[in-house]
Amino acid sequence: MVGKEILIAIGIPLLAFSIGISLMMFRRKIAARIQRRYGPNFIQPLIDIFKLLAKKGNITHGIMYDLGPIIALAASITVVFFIPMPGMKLMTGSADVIALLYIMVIGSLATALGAGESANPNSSIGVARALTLMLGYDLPFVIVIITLVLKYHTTNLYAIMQAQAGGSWAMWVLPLSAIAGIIVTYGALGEHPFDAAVAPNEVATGPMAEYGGKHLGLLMINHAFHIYIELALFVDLFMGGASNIFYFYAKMFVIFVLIIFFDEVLPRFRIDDAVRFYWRWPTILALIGLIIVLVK
Amino acid sequence: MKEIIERVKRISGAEVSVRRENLIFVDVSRDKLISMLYDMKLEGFNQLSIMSAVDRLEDNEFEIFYVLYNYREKINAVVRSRIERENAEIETAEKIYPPAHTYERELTEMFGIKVLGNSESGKPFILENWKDKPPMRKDFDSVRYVNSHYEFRHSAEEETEGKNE
Amino acid sequence: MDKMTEEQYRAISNMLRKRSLWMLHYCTGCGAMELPPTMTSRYDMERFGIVPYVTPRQADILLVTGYVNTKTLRRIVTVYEQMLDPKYVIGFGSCPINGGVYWDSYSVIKQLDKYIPVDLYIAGCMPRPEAIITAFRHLMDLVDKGKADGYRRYKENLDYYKKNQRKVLG
Amino acid sequence: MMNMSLGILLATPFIGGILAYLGGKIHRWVRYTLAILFSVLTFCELFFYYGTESANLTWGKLFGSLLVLRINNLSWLFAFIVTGISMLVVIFSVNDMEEHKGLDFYYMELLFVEGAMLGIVLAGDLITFFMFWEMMSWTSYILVIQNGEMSMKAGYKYIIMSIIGAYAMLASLGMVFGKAHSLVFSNVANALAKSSPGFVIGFFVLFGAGLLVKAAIMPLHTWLPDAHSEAPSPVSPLLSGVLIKMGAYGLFVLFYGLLSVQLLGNLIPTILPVPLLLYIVQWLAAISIVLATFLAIMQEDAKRLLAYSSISQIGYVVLGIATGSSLGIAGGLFHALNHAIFKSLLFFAIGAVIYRTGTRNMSELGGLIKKMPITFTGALIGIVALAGVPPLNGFVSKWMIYEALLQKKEVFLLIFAFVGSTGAFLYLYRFIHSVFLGQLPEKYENVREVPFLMQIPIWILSILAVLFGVFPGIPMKVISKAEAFFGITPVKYNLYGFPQGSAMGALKVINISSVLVTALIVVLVLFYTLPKSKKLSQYDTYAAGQIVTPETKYNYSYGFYMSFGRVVNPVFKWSADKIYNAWARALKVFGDYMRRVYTGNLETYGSYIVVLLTIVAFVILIGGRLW
Repeated sequence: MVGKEILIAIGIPLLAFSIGISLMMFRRKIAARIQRRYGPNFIQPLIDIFKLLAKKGNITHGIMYDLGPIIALAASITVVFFIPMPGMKLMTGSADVIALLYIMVIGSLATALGAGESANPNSSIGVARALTLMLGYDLPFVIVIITLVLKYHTTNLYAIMQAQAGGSWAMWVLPLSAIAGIIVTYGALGEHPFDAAVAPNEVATGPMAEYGGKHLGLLMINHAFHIYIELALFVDLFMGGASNIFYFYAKMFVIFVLIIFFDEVLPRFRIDDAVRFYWRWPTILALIGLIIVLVK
Repeated sequence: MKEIIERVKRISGAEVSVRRENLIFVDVSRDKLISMLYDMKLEGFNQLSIMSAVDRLEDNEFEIFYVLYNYREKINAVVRSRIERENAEIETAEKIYPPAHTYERELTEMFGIKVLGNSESGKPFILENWKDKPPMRKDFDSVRYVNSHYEFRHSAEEETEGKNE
Repeated sequence: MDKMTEEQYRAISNMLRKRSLWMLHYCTGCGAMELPPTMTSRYDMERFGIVPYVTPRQADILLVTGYVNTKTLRRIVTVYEQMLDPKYVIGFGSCPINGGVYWDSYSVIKQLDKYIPVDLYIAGCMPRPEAIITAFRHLMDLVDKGKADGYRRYKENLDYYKKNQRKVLG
Repeated sequence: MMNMSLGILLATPFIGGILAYLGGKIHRWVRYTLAILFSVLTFCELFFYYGTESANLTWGKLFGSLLVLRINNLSWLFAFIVTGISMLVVIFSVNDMEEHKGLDFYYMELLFVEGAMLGIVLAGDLITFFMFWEMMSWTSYILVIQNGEMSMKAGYKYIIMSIIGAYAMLASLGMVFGKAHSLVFSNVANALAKSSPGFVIGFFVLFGAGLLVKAAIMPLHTWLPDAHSEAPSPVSPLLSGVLIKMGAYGLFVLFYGLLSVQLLGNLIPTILPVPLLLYIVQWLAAISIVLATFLAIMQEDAKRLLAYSSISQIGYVVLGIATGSSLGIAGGLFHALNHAIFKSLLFFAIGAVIYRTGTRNMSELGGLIKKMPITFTGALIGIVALAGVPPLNGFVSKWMIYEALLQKKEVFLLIFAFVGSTGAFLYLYRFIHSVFLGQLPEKYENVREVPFLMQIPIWILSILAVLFGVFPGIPMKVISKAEAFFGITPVKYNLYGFPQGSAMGALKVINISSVLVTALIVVLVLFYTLPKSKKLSQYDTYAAGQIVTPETKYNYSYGFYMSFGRVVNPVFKWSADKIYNAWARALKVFGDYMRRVYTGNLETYGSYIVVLLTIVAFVILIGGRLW
C-alpha cells in the first residue's frame, strides 16, 4: 500500500508539470501561427528550462532572493495535491475550496518577497502591480466560489466535481458565473491584457527583472505548475472534472486555446483600468449569478 | 513678403541680404546681437530652429548664427554676428528663445565659447571626462587624437600575436 | 563523474544552449532596425529558439549593433558583466570591426574586440536579416562545438580588457 | 483557598507597579527586575486557574450590589492574552525606553494598565467591570502621551472618545441598576430577560456604544491610528494587541453573557439569519474591515499602517463574535488570540527597527534584512500569519469565520471579509518590502541587530504563531469550554483542525504544512545540486546599463500603490474625522452664541431673575382667573 502512496506522491506533480509544460508548448506554437510565423520547435519550453538550469554563472542578492523561487515552486507542488485529478481524490479531504484559495497565494507571496530582495525598482513596481491586479480579480473570484458553494451546499472541491459529473456542468447551469470565472482565470494566469505586472517594455519583465539562470528556471517550472493549477481549478469547478486523463486534458486545452486567442489580440490594460474592469463587468456577472442561486 | 524685409531693414544696425525667396541673412554687430533677436521676435519670428557657431580659423573669429522662422510670413531669417576667437563670450538668449539654453550648453562644450547667464553653464553636457581641446574647433586634429587614443585593427597580414582572431 | 559522463554532460549542455539562445534586446547603434524583421513572420528567428529578452540576467547573446562610442561602451561593459556566464557577443556591421565610416571620429571606438570578447562579427554596413539569420546559425554551430568561449577569454585575461577599457573610458 | 488567590492574582500587577516605582528610586536595574518579575509572576499565577469553572470572590458591596470577581474559561483566555503580551512589553521596553525620562512612572503605569485589564476580565459584576474599564482608559492615556507634543494631541483625542463611551456605559449601568438592584451578571441577565424589548435595545445600544469605541469599529475608530502610531514603540503592541480585545470581550459578555441569542432573536423578529442587532454590528464590522484595509494600503508611516490594519482585523473578531453560530464565535475568539500574537509581533518588529534607525517613515527605510535578520524573520512570520496563509495561525481563525458566514448564508458579509483579507496582502507586502527588502540606504550601514532582551518577545510570538497555526486544537480546547459555559454548543474539533461534520468542509492544517515542507525539501535539494551562485553587492542591479551609485536612491517605496489609489480615492473624500470636526465646529458656534447669553457678570444674571419672576407672577395671576 505504501508503494502506491509514494508512487502518487511523485507521479502527481510530474503529471501536473507535464500537462502544464505541454500547454506552454502549444501556446508558443499557436501564438506564432496567429502571427503568421512558423514558431519554435515543439519542446522549446522544456529546452529553455533545462538550459537555464544548466547555466554556470548564477548570481544571488541574498537569502530571500534564493528562497523566493524555492518556496514558490514548493507551494505550487503543494497546491497540485489539493486539486482533484481525474479518478483520484488526493488530499481534497483536508482542505476545502476556501483553504485552497489561501494556499494558492503562498506562491505569489514568495515570488513577491524574492523580487523585493532583488533591490531593483522594476521588480518592486512589478510586484505592486501584480498584487493590485490580484486584489482586482479576487472580488469576482470569491463571488463565483460562493455561488458554487451555495449551489452544491458543500465547500469540498471533490464533492462539487462529483455533483457535476453527470453532464450537468456548472457551465451550463450557471453560465454567467462561468463567464466571470473564465475572465478571472485570465487575470490569474497573467495573460496579455492583464500582464501589466510582467510587461517587458514597461517594467523589464517585472518581478523577474533580476532573476536569471537556475532561479529563472525554477520560476518557469513554477509557471508551468501555475497554468495547470488555474486551469484544473476552473475545469473542476465548472466542467465537472473528468473520468480519465484525456478528457481532463482536452477540456483544459479548449479553455487554454480560448485564452490564447484573446491573449494574442488584445492590447494591455493599464493596471488601475484593469482593476476597474474587474470590479465592473465580471463582478456584475458574478453577482447576478449569485442572486440567481440565492433566490432559487 | 516684401514688406517683412522692409520692416527688418528698418531695425537699427541690421544689414539685410536676401539669399532666396524665403531666406534672408541679417548681419549685426556683436553688442547689438541680443537686442536684434528681441526685435526679430517682435516681428513675428517666434521659432528658433537652431543656434550654433562657425569656426572661421583663417580670420581668427567665431561666427555665431541663429536661424529663426516666421510662421505667418513663412520666411527663415539667419541672424549672424562675428566674435573674436580667443576666450570668446556671448550673452545668453535663453530669456528670448528658451530652446537656446541647450544649444548654448553644446556651444560651450564643443567650441569653448563661454555663455554668460546660461542657467546651467558649468554643468558637463555630452562628453564624459574629456581632457582635450573642444572637438569642434578647426584647430583640433581628430586623426591625431584617434591615433593616440584608439588602436586600429592591423590588417590580417600584419597580424602577429594570435589573440584577436 | 568520470571522463565519459563529464564529456556527455558538456555535449548535452552545449546542445541545450544551442537550441535556446536568448537574445538581449539591448540595441546600441543603427543596426537595431534590422532585428524586427528577423523576429517577425518573414524571417522568424524563433524557429531556432532565439527569443528577445529584456534584462542581461536572462539573456545569453549581447548584440552590439552598429557604431560604439565611448559613452555607450561604458554601458555595454556594465551590461556584459551583468550577464550570466555562458554568454556570447555578436558585432553587427563594420563599425565594431574597425570603426567603419567613423574611423576618424574622436568619440567612436575603432575595435570592439579590444574591450569585450566578441564571438562573431557580421560584416556589412548594417547586414540584412538573411545575413543575421546565417550569423545566428553560425553561432549555434560554434556553441555546439563549444568554440564560442568569449566569456572564458574575458575571465582569463581580464586585466588586458580592463586596461584597454580604462585607457578609453578614463 | 481557590477564591482568595483570585484576589492575589488581581493585586499582583498593582503591587508590582508600586514596587517598581519605589525600586526605580534605588537603582535602575532594581526597577527592571521588579517589573519583569511581577509581570512574569502574574502570567504564571494564571496557570493555577487553567480550566477552572467559575470561582467567585466577593470583595465588597456598593449601593447594595455585591462586587464579585469570577474566572471562567473565557476570562482565562483573555487574561492569557493580557498577561502574556504585557509581560513581553515589559521585557521589550527595558532596552527600548532607556533614554526616555521618567521611567519609574512609566513602568508603574505599564503594570497598572495590565492590572486594570486583568480586572475587567475577572470582573463578575458591572460595577467592577466599569471601574477597571475607566482605570484602563486613563492609565493607557498616560502611556500614550509619553512621546512629546504630537502624542499629546493623539492622547487627547483618545481620552475624549473613551470618556464619551464610558458615559454611555455608565448610563446603561444606571438603567439596569434601577430595574435589577444588583449588578452581578447573573441578576442583570435575569432582569433583562424579563424586561421589555425597548429597555433591552436601549441597554444594548448604550452599553454597546462604550464597547465599540474601545474596539475601534468604523464610525468610532478615529482615535486608534493616532494613538497607536504616536505611542512609544513598546506601548503600541499593548494598545493594538490587547486593549482593543477588551472591547471584543465586552461585546461577547454583552451578547451571550447578559443577553442571549434567543432573547436577541425574538426581540425584533426578522427573517435575517442573525438577530437584527447582531446583524447591524456585523455590517459595521464588515465595513470597517474593507475601509480600514484600503486606508492601510495608502499609508506612508509604518505604525499608522499597522494601526489601520488593527482596525480591520478587530473587524474580523467582532464579525466572528456577532455571527451567533458556535463556529463563528469560536472563530472570532480564536482570531482575537491570533491577532494579539501576530499584531504585537509586527509592532515589536517595527519597534526594533525604530530603536535602531530612529525613523518609521517607510520611504526612508530599506534593505534592513542584511543588518537585522532576526527582526526580519519575526516580521515575515507576522505578515504571513496576518495575511492568513495556511501554515500559520491567522489562517485557521479566518477559515472558521468564513465557514460560519457560509453556513449562515450571509454572502455579502463574506465578500467584504474576503476583499479585506486580499487587501491585507497588499499593505503587508508594502510593510515588509519598504522596511526590510530593497536597497539599504547609506546612513543605515552600521545598523546592528537589536539587543537580546528585545529579541525574546519576537522569538516567543513567532513560535506561538507557528504552534497555533499547525495545531489549532490547543487554543480550541479553551475556546470550546468557554462557549460551553455560556450555553453555546461547542464546535467539533481535533488537534489538527476540523473533521468532516463541524463545518461546510473539513480542514487538516497538518496535511497542508507537511506536504509544503516535503515539497520545500525536495526543491531545496534540487536547487543546491545546481551550479553555485555568486553573491552580488546591492548596487550591481539592472538599470539599463547605467551604473548605480550609493547616492542615487534606487528604490521604489514612496507611493507604493499609487495606481490602486486612483481607483479607490473617490471613496475617501468624506471620512469620519471630517464629520467629527464638523460637529466640533457646530458645537463651538453654539457655545459662542451661548456666551452672549451667559455674560458672566452678576448684574445680567440679576436682571434675568427679575424678568423671570415677573413672568411667572404674571402667568399665575392671569392663569388663575382663566381656569
